[in-house]
Amino acid sequence: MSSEFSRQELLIFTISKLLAGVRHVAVGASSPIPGAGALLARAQSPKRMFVTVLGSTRQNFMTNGGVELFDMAAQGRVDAFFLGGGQLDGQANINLIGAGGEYPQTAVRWPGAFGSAYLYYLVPRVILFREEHTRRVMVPKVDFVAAPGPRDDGVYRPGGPIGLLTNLCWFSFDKTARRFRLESVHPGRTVEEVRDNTGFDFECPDGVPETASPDPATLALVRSRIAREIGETYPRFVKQVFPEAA
Amino acid sequence: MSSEFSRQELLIFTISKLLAGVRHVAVGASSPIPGAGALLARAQSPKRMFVTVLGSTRQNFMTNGGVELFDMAAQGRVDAFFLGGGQLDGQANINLIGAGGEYPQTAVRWPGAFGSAYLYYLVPRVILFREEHTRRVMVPKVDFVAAPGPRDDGVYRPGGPIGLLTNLCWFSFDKTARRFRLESVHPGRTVEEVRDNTGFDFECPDGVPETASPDPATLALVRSRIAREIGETYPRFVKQVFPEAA
Amino acid sequence: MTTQDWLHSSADSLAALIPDGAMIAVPADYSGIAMELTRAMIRRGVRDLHVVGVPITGLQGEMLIGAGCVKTVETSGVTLGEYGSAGRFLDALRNGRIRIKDATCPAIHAALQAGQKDIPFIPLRGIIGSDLLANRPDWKVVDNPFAPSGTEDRIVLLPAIRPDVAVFHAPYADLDGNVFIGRRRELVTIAQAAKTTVVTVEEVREDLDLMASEETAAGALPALYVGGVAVAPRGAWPLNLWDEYKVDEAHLKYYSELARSAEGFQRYLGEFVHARKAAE
Amino acid sequence: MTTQDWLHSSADSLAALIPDGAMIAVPADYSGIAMELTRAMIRRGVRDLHVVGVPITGLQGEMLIGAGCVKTVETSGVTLGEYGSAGRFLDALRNGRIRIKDATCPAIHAALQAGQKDIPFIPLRGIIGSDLLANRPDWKVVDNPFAPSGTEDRIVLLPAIRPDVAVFHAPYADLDGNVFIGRRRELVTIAQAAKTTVVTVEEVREDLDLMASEETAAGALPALYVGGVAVAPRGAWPLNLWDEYKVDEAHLKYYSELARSAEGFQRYLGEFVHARKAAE
Repeated sequence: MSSEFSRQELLIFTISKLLAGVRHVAVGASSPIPGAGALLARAQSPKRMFVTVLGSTRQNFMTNGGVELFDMAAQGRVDAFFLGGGQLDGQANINLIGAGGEYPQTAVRWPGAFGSAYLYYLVPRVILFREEHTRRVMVPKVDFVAAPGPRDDGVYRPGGPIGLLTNLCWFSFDKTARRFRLESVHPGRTVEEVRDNTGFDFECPDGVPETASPDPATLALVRSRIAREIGETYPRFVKQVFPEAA
Repeated sequence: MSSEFSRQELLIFTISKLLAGVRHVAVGASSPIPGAGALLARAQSPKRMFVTVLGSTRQNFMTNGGVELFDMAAQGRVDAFFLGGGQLDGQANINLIGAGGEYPQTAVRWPGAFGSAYLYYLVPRVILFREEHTRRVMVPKVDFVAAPGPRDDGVYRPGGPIGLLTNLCWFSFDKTARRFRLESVHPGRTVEEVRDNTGFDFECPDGVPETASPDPATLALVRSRIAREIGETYPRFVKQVFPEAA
Repeated sequence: MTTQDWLHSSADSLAALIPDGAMIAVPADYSGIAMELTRAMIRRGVRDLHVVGVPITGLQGEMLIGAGCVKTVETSGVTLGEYGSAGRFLDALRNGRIRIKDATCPAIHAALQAGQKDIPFIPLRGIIGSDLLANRPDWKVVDNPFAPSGTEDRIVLLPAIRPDVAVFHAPYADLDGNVFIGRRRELVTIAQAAKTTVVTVEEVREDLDLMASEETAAGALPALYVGGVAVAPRGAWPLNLWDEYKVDEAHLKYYSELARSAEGFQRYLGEFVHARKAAE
Repeated sequence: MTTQDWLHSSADSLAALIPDGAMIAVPADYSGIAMELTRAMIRRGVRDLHVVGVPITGLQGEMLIGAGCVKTVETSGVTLGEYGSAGRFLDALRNGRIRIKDATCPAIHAALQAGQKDIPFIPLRGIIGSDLLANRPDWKVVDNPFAPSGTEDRIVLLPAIRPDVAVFHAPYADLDGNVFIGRRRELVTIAQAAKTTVVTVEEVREDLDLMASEETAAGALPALYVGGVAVAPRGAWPLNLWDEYKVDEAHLKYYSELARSAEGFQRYLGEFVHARKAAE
């Protein structure tokens, strides 16, 4: 990886590009990098763009209580959202509940499904985001399907994943073939590294390009205004990643 | 009728007594007399009592929009409400839609059903209130059932009418027998007058008492504080009925 | 700050956002009626509207019906309150020029809440046994699948209402296009249930950010839902705007007088709508 | 003015309004948590609670579970956020001491909205295909009766949630017992869905009538819904109250450290709950 920008800055930049053209993006709890990416996309959007950062007071225009995000998603007013999971598999099933043992007494237990079992169906541009890219996380088959990937089951599903962003790479997801495709590998990372650390099968074209790097103007914007904006909700994150802005 | 109080004052007083023990009474649109009766009941209640006058800003504590009254009724938080109609029949069916001809092109058309087809089922103490007591209004069978009286049809119905108050008298309603019973005749009115002007059959015991008259202290209260409170919503009513308070 | 692309120059410009055949949701007369916009809609000659009164409609629905803009009215009541009969509504209904979908207030609210959640239907108590139901083939009666086994519990399911446009008048918008709606939360419901919302306001407060405090945000409809705003001073006239200004009683009496006949109503339109006569 | 019979002298007095076995609805940590009241509930030794996290729970649910007050937790998540694992929740779950009803946020919200309307159920999109459904026998899948004929459209029906008590902390109540809830409208939903509501506030403002203006009424929960209020200064501590005061980060780290073991948690209770140690 280039020393000119950090791992987090690359992810923020990549996310902002995945949000191009979006009118409204919402970002869930404990998501400083998606939040910063969304705020960067808004800062660079030629048209009016709305960002909801859950947990924020300033970067959150909702006034109808906790249900509003979900109602908005159903109304078609949330264009993009981020989901992750303790486990993700090659069919884009995600597990936010637990692994090993017998539910509910699983060997490992995560906080819970949150809005995943709903937003995953309804938001047209769900970006799967999980920094840790290991075989522990990227499994052949999740132990518990908190939210299923796209399926041919007749269920109302105008939304779904467009891909998966990790510390190593960006995969797109083909909803018809129900398969991830390696689109780019981050600077300093290799296809082999991705393969070694992924427990599921994915499409791997010849000559995977490198993930685009942020230009200096964008980096300057991220380190000043975006760091300030996301710092309201995630002061500890900003202290760590943008010590000069904090 | 005694010259010491008006017809309206007797009705306001009678209503206030019908509301004894109620925690929350709501009053619908175009209902100055029920509104004044509710405010009088509150003024004389030994315990905290809530009054909602639809259309009022001050005598209305709702903050969740137009749906709140109906949600409150379902929650069991509206103890009493008033309904009327262009026609009422002996089974306590009420018609707020129209009469004569074929629906929807009825010969006479009234504004509409409002909340009747819901609140009539859910509010435990519905007081039917209609000043005009004639055979035009009190009919053998309503032409259109906007809201049905209590029936043995298995429909969820914790609420229903307790009786009917008119310019002539007060009928109670027996939900099991599904029949009105003449309980009292207003001062200056007679049982014969009631019978002549009622198109439906009702139970008529021997020796129907006279409707109780308001005492001087209550009358004073009605003419001062209550007239002032209801005047916010119904200034024209107060100008007519309480010219000194207006 | 972004540009104020949501701000239109006039109610007439906003009226262009309401296409022929649109389903529009409008509040009851006490909740803030966009009357200047209504006059603009009549001027523009909008046709075949489906008007949803939330939960009732008054002068607005009556005038749109009288002017031939309405195909269907879905409401729990049409009334001018103490100012007399809704003459043009009664005439159109009697002569079969409009279709009426008679409802009950909580059914309108609940169906719009279903629209707000984009769920296809919502159950509601009451209604069974009312002749309304017989005239609403779009309402279904089902057995409550959650009733204790062995018991029967019939309940009505209402299909969701998702209007094309929500239309109302409010005291003010802020610099970002957030609209103050106070405690009139049916305005939030119709704005969310509708595909878009057009609003007239008394003023745009360039110095105000409704989202800046918990106190002011509580009464704000977020700009995200709003497709267009225009300033229309005294834009609810001759109706009241909440407690901001009162009903013009004399004018409403004059209206209901004229609206008794088709000719009188045409005269009214000439005087107060097509002439673009200013409020007051 | 009526007497302030709704005003209790302390959180401990309010805690007596929450009986053993009650279903309580509590907001997420960011929405105003009645932590002093939670400590009072633990002091009083409440048992067999059914805690509904709206839509998730954090320190409050975790502490009630650790103290043995909880039989069932119904939630879309239990988390202390960046302050570490919810140690007592994880331990109780692993050892089968609590029953969990795993949900997804919009299902909790929708089921409470059904409770608010007292309709027996409400449909919701999504969920089908999630293993949550297999573990929620109380959720039913039906065919949407409004789907165009010839098409199949399965949808989940959720039974309404009607809690016994809604419990939260807010900045202030007014002289009549109306509670300022700002834009946190899930607090209105739980207050209406519940049979009663108990609230702790930073202060009672004897000079304020929230209903006096459209602006202040917009953020008010009417007193009608509120069964009891007590003043608890910094009553959300160690959590934040909206933007009024911040999370006590050091304390939460200390808690999550101690809560790793049953012994550590008991020590924490001794230091901060049974000792009635003041906030800060």
